[in-house]
Amino acid sequence: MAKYIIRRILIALPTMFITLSIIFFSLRILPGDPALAILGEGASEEVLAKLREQMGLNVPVWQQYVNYLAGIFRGDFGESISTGKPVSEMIQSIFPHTMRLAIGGLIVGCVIGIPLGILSAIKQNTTMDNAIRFIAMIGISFPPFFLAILFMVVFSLKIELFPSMGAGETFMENLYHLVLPSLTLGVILGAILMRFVRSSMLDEINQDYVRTARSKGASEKLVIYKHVLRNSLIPVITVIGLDITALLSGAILTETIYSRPGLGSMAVGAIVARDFPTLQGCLVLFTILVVGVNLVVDVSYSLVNPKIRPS
Amino acid sequence: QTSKPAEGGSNSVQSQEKVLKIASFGDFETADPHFNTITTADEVVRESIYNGLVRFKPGSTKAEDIEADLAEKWENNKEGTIWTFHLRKGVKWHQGYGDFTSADVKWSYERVMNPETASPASLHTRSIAKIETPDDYTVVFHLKQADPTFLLRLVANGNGPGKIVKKEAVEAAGKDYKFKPVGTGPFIFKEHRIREKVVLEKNPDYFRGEPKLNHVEIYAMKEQPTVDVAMDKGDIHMTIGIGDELWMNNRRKNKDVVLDYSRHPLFWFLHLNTSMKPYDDIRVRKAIAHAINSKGFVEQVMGLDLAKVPTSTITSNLFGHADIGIYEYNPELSKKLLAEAGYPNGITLPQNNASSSPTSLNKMTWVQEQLRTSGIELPMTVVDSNTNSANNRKNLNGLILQGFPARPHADFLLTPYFHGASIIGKPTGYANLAHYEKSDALIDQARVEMDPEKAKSIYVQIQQQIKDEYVMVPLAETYIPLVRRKEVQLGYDMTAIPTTIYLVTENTDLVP
Amino acid sequence: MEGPAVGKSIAAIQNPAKTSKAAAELSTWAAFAKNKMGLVAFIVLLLFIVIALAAPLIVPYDPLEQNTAQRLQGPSADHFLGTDSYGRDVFSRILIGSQTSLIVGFIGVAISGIIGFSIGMIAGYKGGWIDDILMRILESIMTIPLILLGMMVLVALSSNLSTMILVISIGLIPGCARIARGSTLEIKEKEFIKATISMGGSSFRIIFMHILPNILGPLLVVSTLNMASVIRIEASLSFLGMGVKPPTPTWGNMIQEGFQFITLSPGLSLYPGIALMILSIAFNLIGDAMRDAIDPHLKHQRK
Amino acid sequence: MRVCNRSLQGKRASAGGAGTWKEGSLLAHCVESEDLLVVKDLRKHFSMKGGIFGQETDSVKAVDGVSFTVKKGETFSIVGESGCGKSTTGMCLLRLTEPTSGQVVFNNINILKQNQKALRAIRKDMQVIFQDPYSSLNPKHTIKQIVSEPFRINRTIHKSEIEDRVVSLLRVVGLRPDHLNRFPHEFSGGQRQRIGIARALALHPKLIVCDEPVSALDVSIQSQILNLLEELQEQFALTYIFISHDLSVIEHISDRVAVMYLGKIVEMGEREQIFNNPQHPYTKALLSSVPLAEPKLKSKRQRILLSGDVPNPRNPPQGCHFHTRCPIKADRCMQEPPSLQEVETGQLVSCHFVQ
Amino acid sequence: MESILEIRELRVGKDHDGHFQAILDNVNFEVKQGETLAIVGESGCGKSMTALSIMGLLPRAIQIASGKVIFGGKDLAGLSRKEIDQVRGKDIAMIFQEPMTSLNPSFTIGNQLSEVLKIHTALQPNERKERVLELLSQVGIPDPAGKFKSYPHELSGGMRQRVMIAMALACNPKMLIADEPTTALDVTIQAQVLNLLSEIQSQYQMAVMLITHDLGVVAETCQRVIVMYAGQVIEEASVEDLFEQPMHPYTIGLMQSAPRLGVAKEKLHVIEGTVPDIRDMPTGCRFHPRCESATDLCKEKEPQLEERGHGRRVRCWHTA
Ligand SMILES: Nc1ncnc2c1ncn2[C@@H]1O[C@H](COP(=O)(O)OP(=O)(O)OP(=O)(O)O)[C@@H](O)[C@H]1O
Ligand SMILES: Nc1ncnc2c1ncn2[C@@H]1O[C@H](COP(=O)(O)OP(=O)(O)OP(=O)(O)O)[C@@H](O)[C@H]1O
Ligand SMILES: [Mg+2]
Ligand SMILES: [Mg+2]
Repeated sequence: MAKYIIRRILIALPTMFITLSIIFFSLRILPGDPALAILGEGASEEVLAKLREQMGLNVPVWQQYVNYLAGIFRGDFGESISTGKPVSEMIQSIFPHTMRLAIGGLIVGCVIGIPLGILSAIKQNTTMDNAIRFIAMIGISFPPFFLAILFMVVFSLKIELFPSMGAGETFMENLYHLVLPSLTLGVILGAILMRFVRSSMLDEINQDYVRTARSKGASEKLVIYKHVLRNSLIPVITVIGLDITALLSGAILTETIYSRPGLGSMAVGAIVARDFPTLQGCLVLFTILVVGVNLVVDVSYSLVNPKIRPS
Repeated sequence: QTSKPAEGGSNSVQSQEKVLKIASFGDFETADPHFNTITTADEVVRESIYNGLVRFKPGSTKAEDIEADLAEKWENNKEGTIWTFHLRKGVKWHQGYGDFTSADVKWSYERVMNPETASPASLHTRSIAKIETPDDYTVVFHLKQADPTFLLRLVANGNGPGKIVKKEAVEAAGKDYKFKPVGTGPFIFKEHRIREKVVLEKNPDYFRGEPKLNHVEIYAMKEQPTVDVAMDKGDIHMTIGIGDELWMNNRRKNKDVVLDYSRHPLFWFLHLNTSMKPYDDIRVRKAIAHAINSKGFVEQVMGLDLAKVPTSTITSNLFGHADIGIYEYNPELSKKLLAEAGYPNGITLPQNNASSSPTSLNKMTWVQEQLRTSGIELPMTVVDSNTNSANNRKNLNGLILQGFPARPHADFLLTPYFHGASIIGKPTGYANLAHYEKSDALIDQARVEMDPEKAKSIYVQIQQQIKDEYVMVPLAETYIPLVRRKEVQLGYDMTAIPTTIYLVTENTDLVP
Repeated sequence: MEGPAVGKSIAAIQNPAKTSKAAAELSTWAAFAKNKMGLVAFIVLLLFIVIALAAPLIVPYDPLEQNTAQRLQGPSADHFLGTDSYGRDVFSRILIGSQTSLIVGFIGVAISGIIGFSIGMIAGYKGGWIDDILMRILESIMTIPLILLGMMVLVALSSNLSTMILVISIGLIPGCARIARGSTLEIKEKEFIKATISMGGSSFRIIFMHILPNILGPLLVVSTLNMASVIRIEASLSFLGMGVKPPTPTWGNMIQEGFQFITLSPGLSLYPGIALMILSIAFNLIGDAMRDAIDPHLKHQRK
Repeated sequence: MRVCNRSLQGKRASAGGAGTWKEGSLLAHCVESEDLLVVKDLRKHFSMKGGIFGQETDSVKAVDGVSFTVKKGETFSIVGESGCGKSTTGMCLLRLTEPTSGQVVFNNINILKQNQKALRAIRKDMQVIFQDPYSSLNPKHTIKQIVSEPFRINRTIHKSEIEDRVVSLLRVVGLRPDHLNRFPHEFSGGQRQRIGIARALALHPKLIVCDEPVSALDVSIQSQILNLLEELQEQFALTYIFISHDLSVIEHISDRVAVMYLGKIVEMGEREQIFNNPQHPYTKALLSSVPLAEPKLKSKRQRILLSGDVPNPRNPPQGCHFHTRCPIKADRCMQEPPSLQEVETGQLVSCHFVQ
Repeated sequence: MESILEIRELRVGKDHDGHFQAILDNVNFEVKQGETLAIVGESGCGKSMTALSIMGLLPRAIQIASGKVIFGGKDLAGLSRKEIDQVRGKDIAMIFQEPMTSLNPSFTIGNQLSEVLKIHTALQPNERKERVLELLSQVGIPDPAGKFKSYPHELSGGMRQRVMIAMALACNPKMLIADEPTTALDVTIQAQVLNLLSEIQSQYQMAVMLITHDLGVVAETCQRVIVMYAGQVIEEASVEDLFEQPMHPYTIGLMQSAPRLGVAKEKLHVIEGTVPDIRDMPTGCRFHPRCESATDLCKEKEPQLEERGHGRRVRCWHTA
């Protein structure tokens, strides 16, 4: 098992490396000037030149690249240009917010998507199934930001049920503030999951082993909940893994609209401010997150799926 | 010591803990007063933490309303080259940094003047020759030449070198100073949570008396509707508004909310880049100028509460302003001029950038449409504001929207925007994107003229000169709409403020 | 070779099933048409395409014309869906906005499809290190959230229609390649591929004459579903202020502009949003219907 | 074109040059024009990537040192249980799978040494018919496209002639020309197999590798195809390598037979030798396992039931691969792999006990 | 001998655009206690459908239109799901063709075997385990305790088929239906499994219905044969009778077209044409388009399955 995980990590390394390089070089082609971003338009050329020099933007690019990679290796993403704080520190303080949002969205998505998917598959071709599928269809068609706006208008503006901003102080408040943003992400994820669970269930229902189970005299309940469900949920893990990037993309917009602190809004801010180190930090973290989640997904997939369980 | 959760409604203020919550568009960036930004969060922090020698009386931005701050009184010699300030005694620095003395003033100004610091405020300290501290409570500034605007430059509010910092604190914090500010003001910097909020705590030893608020919290927000909603619910107490009549009318409907205007105008104008084709042709510039109906924009879009039609090529509240009128809106003339310039079928201007920030994008969209109806196509690429600035600096744009909040003296606008030394690309380059240099001599002359009347007459000439050259098109003078919940008592009369957000003073209070 | 058929052993072949090529295609279409939702969606899409093509002719107002005297008006007889904050007619702008969505959608999907599918097929068919390298690179692109990648590229190259299409295409290429690769791996093992190799057929021939026609179905489905994604991504980027250049109205820009006034005049954001949703749903429904029509396995389940 | 009457006897006589195999005389044999194909020590190892760095940790020795000769006009069969390497051998002959090592000499040309271009020319002479009539035809192509593809790739004839050729090929395999524009899914399994045969015949090959061409078919259809194959062999002087796991089919069609077990040939000889006088214990067991459609023989027949499964080819047993299931194994079998020895003229056996 | 299962006038089919397509048409036969009955026929003739109708396991789209499946006095076709669950696995057990996919990949062998016992008996978990281990060793699986914890993919095809057999035997069923249990296996393994099946059959004295298309398997393992063609039973006989003297032309053709080991033959017999499609059944005798001795009568009128003495039945106009 350990060998499998190590191999899996080693496979992930080139991906990481390529991604990090893409990040670095695509950032270098951004126009705009971090110094200008800091000082604003009302700064003289002299002052700007001085600041650029102070920020070490005059080292050759390849050297910056080497420093960058070496930095990442040490867990050091440099200092933010706009705040001057170590990027790792900033990320540390902000990461939990995004994590909460992602987990919240994931939970909502699973809670909505999996049971509805099962229900829809069991009641295949009934009115209930059609209704659920139609709703899911609408769900996957929503751009996340538009859903966020709608939720805000409805649950925050019209009926003042949930806050429209911020993250809250205490744990309960955190949860309270998390409701709308995670619903936004969760509903969309839920719709995706629902469709997947449904088709996966239907696939499995037609498998030979289900016939075997029935031939044993197993009741329909046992057939569905023991035999079919387990096998249809195994691939769902992979879907969740694949959707993690989508979830993070959605988080960027959701965080922006709900004025939540988070990696996404920080990255967007960093793009605008040409804060390369911060943006690099955020992207590197995203990469690690995505690669890491996929790693975990692969490993857990191999754990729950005895067929490919590595010896 | 964290704030209470917002309960919604107006009873969010508890009797013991008074927490004022301010919404800021964008996160807090720096509390170093010598690196100015106009993010709401930064402004609130700077204005509440620091003092200067002199300040505008809260609620005003008139030159007459300059009042003592850390200086008790001051005088200057007749030539206007030596300025002596007598300091207030017994002022304490935050966080146990001891008493405030003249050495702090000297060190502060020298910090700005030092090119190593690279402070943009150094523009305002160029005339200083040397600073002397005869004793702990006296500071003497020796100027290289007469400067009638010297006192205005020192005013502590808004952008400028005026805020006094503590040497030991700056040195101790090093690079981190922007998050570890130490001042003498009514509030003390407590904490910053990235992308979430900044928390300020009252300074019980403030020399003007103990502040009434316990805490000030500034939240980083992104979208206007979110802030509106939060304000309606009482989660936010004050913020900056949208310069749009419809929005303001809507806000007025909510009785819990008070709408104020800071009548310190922001001057919006278009710079026409004369170094670029076809803007080098004055007939094209004229055609552009006459195609734009500033009046319609001001009256119908901004609303007269909020904006007024400019009356000259500089802002109306500036010393030196004269009502010389702006270009007439005349599309026919405009077309004729184009034909004269060799474009009988209209002209397509070169690709132009526009900043994606809503306040400038909506103006540029309007300009684009105005030009289109007169046969001038303005192809526009929307870029983020940073790219836009960078491209401006690289002289890539022909038609540039400028928005300028000036201290009340013509020189604050003319030198950076219309003086040849400020042309982009020069080492001293600033914001002269028009590449205009015809008025350099006059601007230099007026800057040192101690006689107000003489100075005024020179400024009239300059305004006319600029107008005749068609290097800029005035669009509007807008006030800043500000909103607060009615339980917020500002503690001063609000007519104009030098910042883009309310000042929070020791007298500001929350009264349910 | 002519003359009588070989030997007695050659059976008199029965008439095979009566279907011919056209009939086979017809049956897929019939299966598609049976899916009522799919059919409705298809009609809706056609409607949108017609609207987009005819938009300049049918708009009641010049979508760019600002009428500052009539700002933020609600729906009325004059302005079917009201006016925006510049006094422009929202309905006209939505009609014109459909052009951008469809153009970005079709071209974006076409580019990403052509590149992505080719990469996927080549990687899948060739295997080995080519596969490894291509897939690693695409995986890396996939790792970066598309919205951020999009913003970076848009900031770098300035936001206009072609950059927008470029960005979205880049973002979709990995997904396209993955699907094509997966399907290719499946088809590659089929014996008719080996048969072609045994005749000396080139890789090019195998990929484009044998593999492509066989995976066209799933690729078409993916492309249709991608259309829906592209439209959503375009709107999302526009919403973040990285949109297509003004004055061209796009739904994303309209939603963003309207968002400022959401409390005042929610329609400003909602109407373009709803148009966006309908188009996106239409594409998704068509994609689903196509999948059902193409995938015989699912066809069975449908009775 | 005239249909000849089959004369199996005659064919057998001409092909059955007994005792052509001598140890180490393989290359000498190449020169003998009668040998169309000489395979020497063919190996194919599929590597299993399993190490931390994805390196090869394990390999499936799918084909592990197979040698045989095929003479012009004969049917050489390979029989064995699933996974023993029959198909892999077949595919290696055509280089549809790249062999790990060995020699495949076809028409005096070592196929494994040719570059792609030369290979193309050779491939015209070697064709293949597959087991699965469903996956061997491209479902998106019409019959015409499928059968004319060999011409279009090799450009042996002018474009205008293609259609005529396709029609006559279809006639040869018993399909009607009006089937030209139909798609494979409109045909039954047997018809599809005929289409596959037509395609294989297109370029007038000398050798056809038939990889289980009838395994997927019903008995009644199977007999149609077997008869067709035999007729075509007569007509076009074809040489077949016929792969199957069905001993009755093999017995019916073959001239010579090789029995494979775990990647190696364990016994090889004339059809009569293998079926009437099997020497290797595995061959014996295999033959006795075939259920006979003779209820009367049921009680008389002496069955050798092998115990256990075929070992995993990833991890084949030491010594003689068969020893784990062999009813007559001895200690020696567990250590020493036996070699293929001629026990009778033309019959070679790889067993320590049959020498 | 008592008959244990009787199938009467069974018609099974699916609805195709409003009209009924029969997959099984008037299938009639019985299975006697303790015998091994073979059902042979070419692919698609309805062998599996017959078995699945008995078990009530027909695919969704396919239903029993009429007819009875009488087992132990009850008509299985009319039972509710609950009632038939009592019968399945307990009184009638079934094993399938594909050992690779017939076991649930996610559960251990032990778990899946115990499940039958859990459903039908009141045994305690440890008793169940004991019984399962006993069953495993009975079907000749080496190291039952080890295999108890294995997952299906860890076993070879032959082993899996043994597991399926063990599962079928778990509750001592009165009848076992085996649908092509060895088709996917190699000859040597097939011999083992068939051997196991007949051992078990004689030990348990249960009735076995063995579906196959291999006449050799029939000859070696069964006592009675039903030959099916295009959804109908066309001939029924004891194995000896059938091989001695097949009556239906199809049966005759079938026997002659298969190459037989040891029977040297110049040329194979051929039944021309292909099996008819259910959407397009010939009128009259369903075999007539392929029959060498077909007459006009065969084209026009459908023959019935008629008794021919000795328990033989044939569906043909021309065999006396
Ligand atoms: N591409 C491959 N990668 C890895 N192993 C393979 C590959 N192809 C075949 N093998 C292995 O090689 C061995 C021989 O396979 P081959 O297909 O030649 O057997 P076969 O005798 O044709 O069997 P069958 O009767 O099932 O067709 C098997 O163990 C198989 O698992
Ligand atoms: N799920 C299904 N839906 C519709 N028709 C089916 C289905 N399964 C089988 N059939 C049809 O029913 C008929 C009988 O099939 P059945 O599976 O009983 O044949 P079989 O005799 O078992 O053949 P084989 O030897 O191939 O297993 C066939 O014509 C087939 O096309
Ligand atoms: Mg094979
Ligand atoms: Mg069957």
